[in-house]
Amino acid sequence: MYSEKVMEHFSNPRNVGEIEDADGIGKVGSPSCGDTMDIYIKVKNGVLTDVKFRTFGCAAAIASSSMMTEMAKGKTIEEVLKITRDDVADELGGLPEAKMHCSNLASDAIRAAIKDYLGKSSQEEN
Amino acid sequence: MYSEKVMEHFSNPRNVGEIEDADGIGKVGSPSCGDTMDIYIKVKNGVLTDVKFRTFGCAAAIASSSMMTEMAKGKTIEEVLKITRDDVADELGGLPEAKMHCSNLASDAIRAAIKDYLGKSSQEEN
Amino acid sequence: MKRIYMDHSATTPTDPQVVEAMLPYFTDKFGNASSLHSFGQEAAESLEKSRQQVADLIAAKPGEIVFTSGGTESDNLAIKGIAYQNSKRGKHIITSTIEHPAVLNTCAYLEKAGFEVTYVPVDIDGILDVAELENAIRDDTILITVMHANNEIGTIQPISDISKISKEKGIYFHTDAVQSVGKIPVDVKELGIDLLSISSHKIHGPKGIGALYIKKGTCIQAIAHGGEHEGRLRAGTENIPGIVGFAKATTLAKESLEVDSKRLTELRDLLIKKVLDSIEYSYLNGHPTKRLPNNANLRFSFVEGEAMLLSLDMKGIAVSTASACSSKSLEPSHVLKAIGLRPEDAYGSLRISLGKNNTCEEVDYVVESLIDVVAKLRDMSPLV
Amino acid sequence: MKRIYMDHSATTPTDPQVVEAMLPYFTDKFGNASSLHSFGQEAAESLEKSRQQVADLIAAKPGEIVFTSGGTESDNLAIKGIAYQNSKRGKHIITSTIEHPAVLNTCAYLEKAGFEVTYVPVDIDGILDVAELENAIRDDTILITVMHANNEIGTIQPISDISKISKEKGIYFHTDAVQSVGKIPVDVKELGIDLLSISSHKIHGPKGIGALYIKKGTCIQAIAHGGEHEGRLRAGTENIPGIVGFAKATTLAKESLEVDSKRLTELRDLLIKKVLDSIEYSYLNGHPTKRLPNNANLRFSFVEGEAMLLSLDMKGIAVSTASACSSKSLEPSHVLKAIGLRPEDAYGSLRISLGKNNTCEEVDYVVESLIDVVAKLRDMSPLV
Ligand SMILES: Cc1ncc(COP(=O)(O)O)c(C=O)c1O
Ligand SMILES: Cc1ncc(COP(=O)(O)O)c(C=O)c1O
Repeated sequence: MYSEKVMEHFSNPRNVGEIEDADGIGKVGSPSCGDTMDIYIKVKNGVLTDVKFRTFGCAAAIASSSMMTEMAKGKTIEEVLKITRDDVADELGGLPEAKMHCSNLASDAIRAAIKDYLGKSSQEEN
Repeated sequence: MYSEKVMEHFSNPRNVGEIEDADGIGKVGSPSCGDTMDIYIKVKNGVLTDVKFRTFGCAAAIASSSMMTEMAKGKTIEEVLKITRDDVADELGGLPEAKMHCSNLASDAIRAAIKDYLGKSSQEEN
Repeated sequence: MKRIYMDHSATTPTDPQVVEAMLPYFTDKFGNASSLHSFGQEAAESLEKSRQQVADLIAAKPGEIVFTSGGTESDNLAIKGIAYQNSKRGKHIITSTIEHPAVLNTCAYLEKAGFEVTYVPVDIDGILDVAELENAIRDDTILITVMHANNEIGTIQPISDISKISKEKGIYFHTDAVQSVGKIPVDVKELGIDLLSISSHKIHGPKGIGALYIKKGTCIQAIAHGGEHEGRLRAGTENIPGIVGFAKATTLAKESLEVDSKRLTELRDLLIKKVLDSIEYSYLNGHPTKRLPNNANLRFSFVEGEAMLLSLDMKGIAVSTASACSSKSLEPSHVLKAIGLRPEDAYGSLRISLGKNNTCEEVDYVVESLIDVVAKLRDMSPLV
Repeated sequence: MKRIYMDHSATTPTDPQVVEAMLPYFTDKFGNASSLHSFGQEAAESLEKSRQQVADLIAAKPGEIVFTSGGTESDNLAIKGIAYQNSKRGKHIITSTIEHPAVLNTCAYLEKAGFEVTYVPVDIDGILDVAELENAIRDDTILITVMHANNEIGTIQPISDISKISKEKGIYFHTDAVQSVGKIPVDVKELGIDLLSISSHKIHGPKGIGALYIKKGTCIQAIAHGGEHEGRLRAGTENIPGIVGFAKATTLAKESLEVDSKRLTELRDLLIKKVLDSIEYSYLNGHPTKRLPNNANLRFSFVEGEAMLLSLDMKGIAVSTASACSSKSLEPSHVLKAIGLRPEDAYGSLRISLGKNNTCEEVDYVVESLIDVVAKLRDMSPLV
């Protein structure tokens, strides 16, 4: 059902956990829908120096979170914002049609984290 | 499907043939219904001294004819007329429901032959 | 006593290679194809591989194959599935007078449910009158269902001519190919078919499994409701051993089709010639050449079919009267009636259907036995 | 890696003795049971002997058993067959909210066809509210269909209470006993049932075969049309190898039912106890004692079922989330919703269904693995 890449990321997920002093946090999904994702980012000079996640959800949701953190880490905010919803699924070697929303969720989560960071930093600037 | 007795009479039918100078002939059924039976009888002092048949039909029809001739041979007309439609089937160890009409046909045929004989002999008497 | 089986239109022995292919799926790879764990995924893979194999035999795409429990269910699904789904467009169906009961009785059921059915007649050889079929088409005709090859007399219908008409008029065309698939080439694209029924046990596969080819884009609805199996068109846990066996049978049939059909045609013609030559008042029913390679339907005046069948059975030879399905009925065959036989001639007919394991020696023995049996029964017959 | 199968509610491995019993019917005794010759009569005899065996398991008469292609078809035949045949008396059907999709989707189909269906709720343990069922009965109610044991949570329904009511009111009562037959005693006379569905592959028989018990005198019509098989209630060449295998499985199940159910109950309780004792925030779904001997449906807070299932699969353990049938659906289980679970709790449930070959050691390994898997997933979960 799942690609090898999905299974690999699911069984050895990268970047699991929280960042205590995160610069941005994105929380998407809802437990009653079967998946929720929290993504934490650390930003330095516009670059995501650290990315971590916690996910409640199926194998696709966990693998998408893991893949997203890997794709985002070390990239600039601009670069990360260019990552589309499908890119995560593509990097995972595809997802079953019914599971594409997991890929979307991961992309939504990182955007939410960046938005959170930008909101905070603009406040700080003020 | 058929009892052993049916199969035995079907494969070794008794009294097959015509009686050239028959005293009575009974012809029942019709080829277009799938079976027709001719029964020939020889009568002496009210006793059926010989009975023969020709049948076009299924195994049950042939076995019923054969059994009927055996049952009738050597019996008086009165005794033969007492043989009911079901008696032939019973003697054969039963017939499938759908084939009971074959047993009926045999009983009808011998009655027709006796009627033919009685008609002829009453003519002769006149 | 050696037993000779010549009733391959009723059913066939499962090929030992087919049994071999099925065996692991009973005890080892026994998963439910809907299960997400490895047992289930193993089953799901075999299912899709099998679908490809079955599709290959008729030049279809795997997504166009729905597995069913056999030819009867395939016919029911095709006809009812199309009828119910398209009833707003119309409620008229066209079929032939010589279809298998799986088609005829489904049509009869739909008639009770408010559909109208036209039964197009056939000629003396059992070939459908295409002009009559064309005349029967109305604005509310939604389905034409005409069998590819007849199960009793083996006559092959002009399927391409019919499909051309149905395509022109935008009417769905279903063909019951239970007897033809695996015996003569069947290419759904070339023949222009929308739906086609297959049964595994007629081609040396296991019983209880079959398929319906449904051309992509066809509007059809399920007739069995439950889980989401077979593209939601056929609910029920997939019979993986059966499906794998069926698929193996299709692959074997495809490989040997050319050789087998040539050999069987020769054997059939030999049988027919010997019988007609050696038994007076014997005749061939059905078309002499437009017929299945393995079918010889023979008629013997003055004698009755069941009596011949059972007499041959006592000599170890298995043949049939009309079809196995109607063996319990006392009515003369509707097919033989439809080609214009008088009842007594219909009653005097035998179907001998050859299989890949039958030999020339067997044919000789069957002919000898037939000579015997017919003579003995004619001796007893008042009609001679 | 050793693989441990604990998904016996989805399907079971075919017993080697069953395969053994089937084998001759593929290649040697391969006749069509409708054929009059010896090949056919041999098949017909096996068919009737098998019918007796299946009848014996549920204390029915052989004439009351109709063979089908599986549990789904049995449910379809029972419900549609009764509904259509008795529609003049009424068009109201009563069922429960926790039926298998084969029942629920058949009911939904009938709703579209003009029937009305009342879905009676269940309590927190999954047990039907008999008073509500009684209240739901109307003058035009023709059928009550309530499953014997649930396929997800294993809860056993008060079938005798329901059948008493249905008898009083003169309403037909069907029960889907696919999960209970062969696992707990089922006596159709004692339970007072009119129609009962069985599936072979759930009791170590082959896939693609099942039966419907139809009490003598029940007014029902066929849903598949064709030849005159199975008392005209189910057309299609009989799947003799499948039927013989199914019959063998029923005989084996009958022989070992008492021993197996005792052993499985112990194993199940051991499993449940160990899990609940060793994993925090874990719970049992369904009734603690009124449940199938082999079913443990467990709930783990903060983690999702598919993730657990696949993690266990990587350790060689096969279990399921809800049922195999709904594995493709993303909706939380309708059964777990019906017993009042919040969606996130329904998503965190696993069904572990034991089989006669499972051992204590396997249970230990599964518990250890579950501890691991749940811990690892909770580590990742934002809900903890
Ligand atoms: C032409 C035809 N259609 C349909 C069927 C039914 O197929 P099955 O026996 O697989 O239900 C048969 C054989 O019985 C057949 O010969
Ligand atoms: C309760 C119940 N009913 C019906 C079915 C359907 O049976 P089958 O898979 O034989 O079609 C199943 C299993 O899938 C079941 O668990």
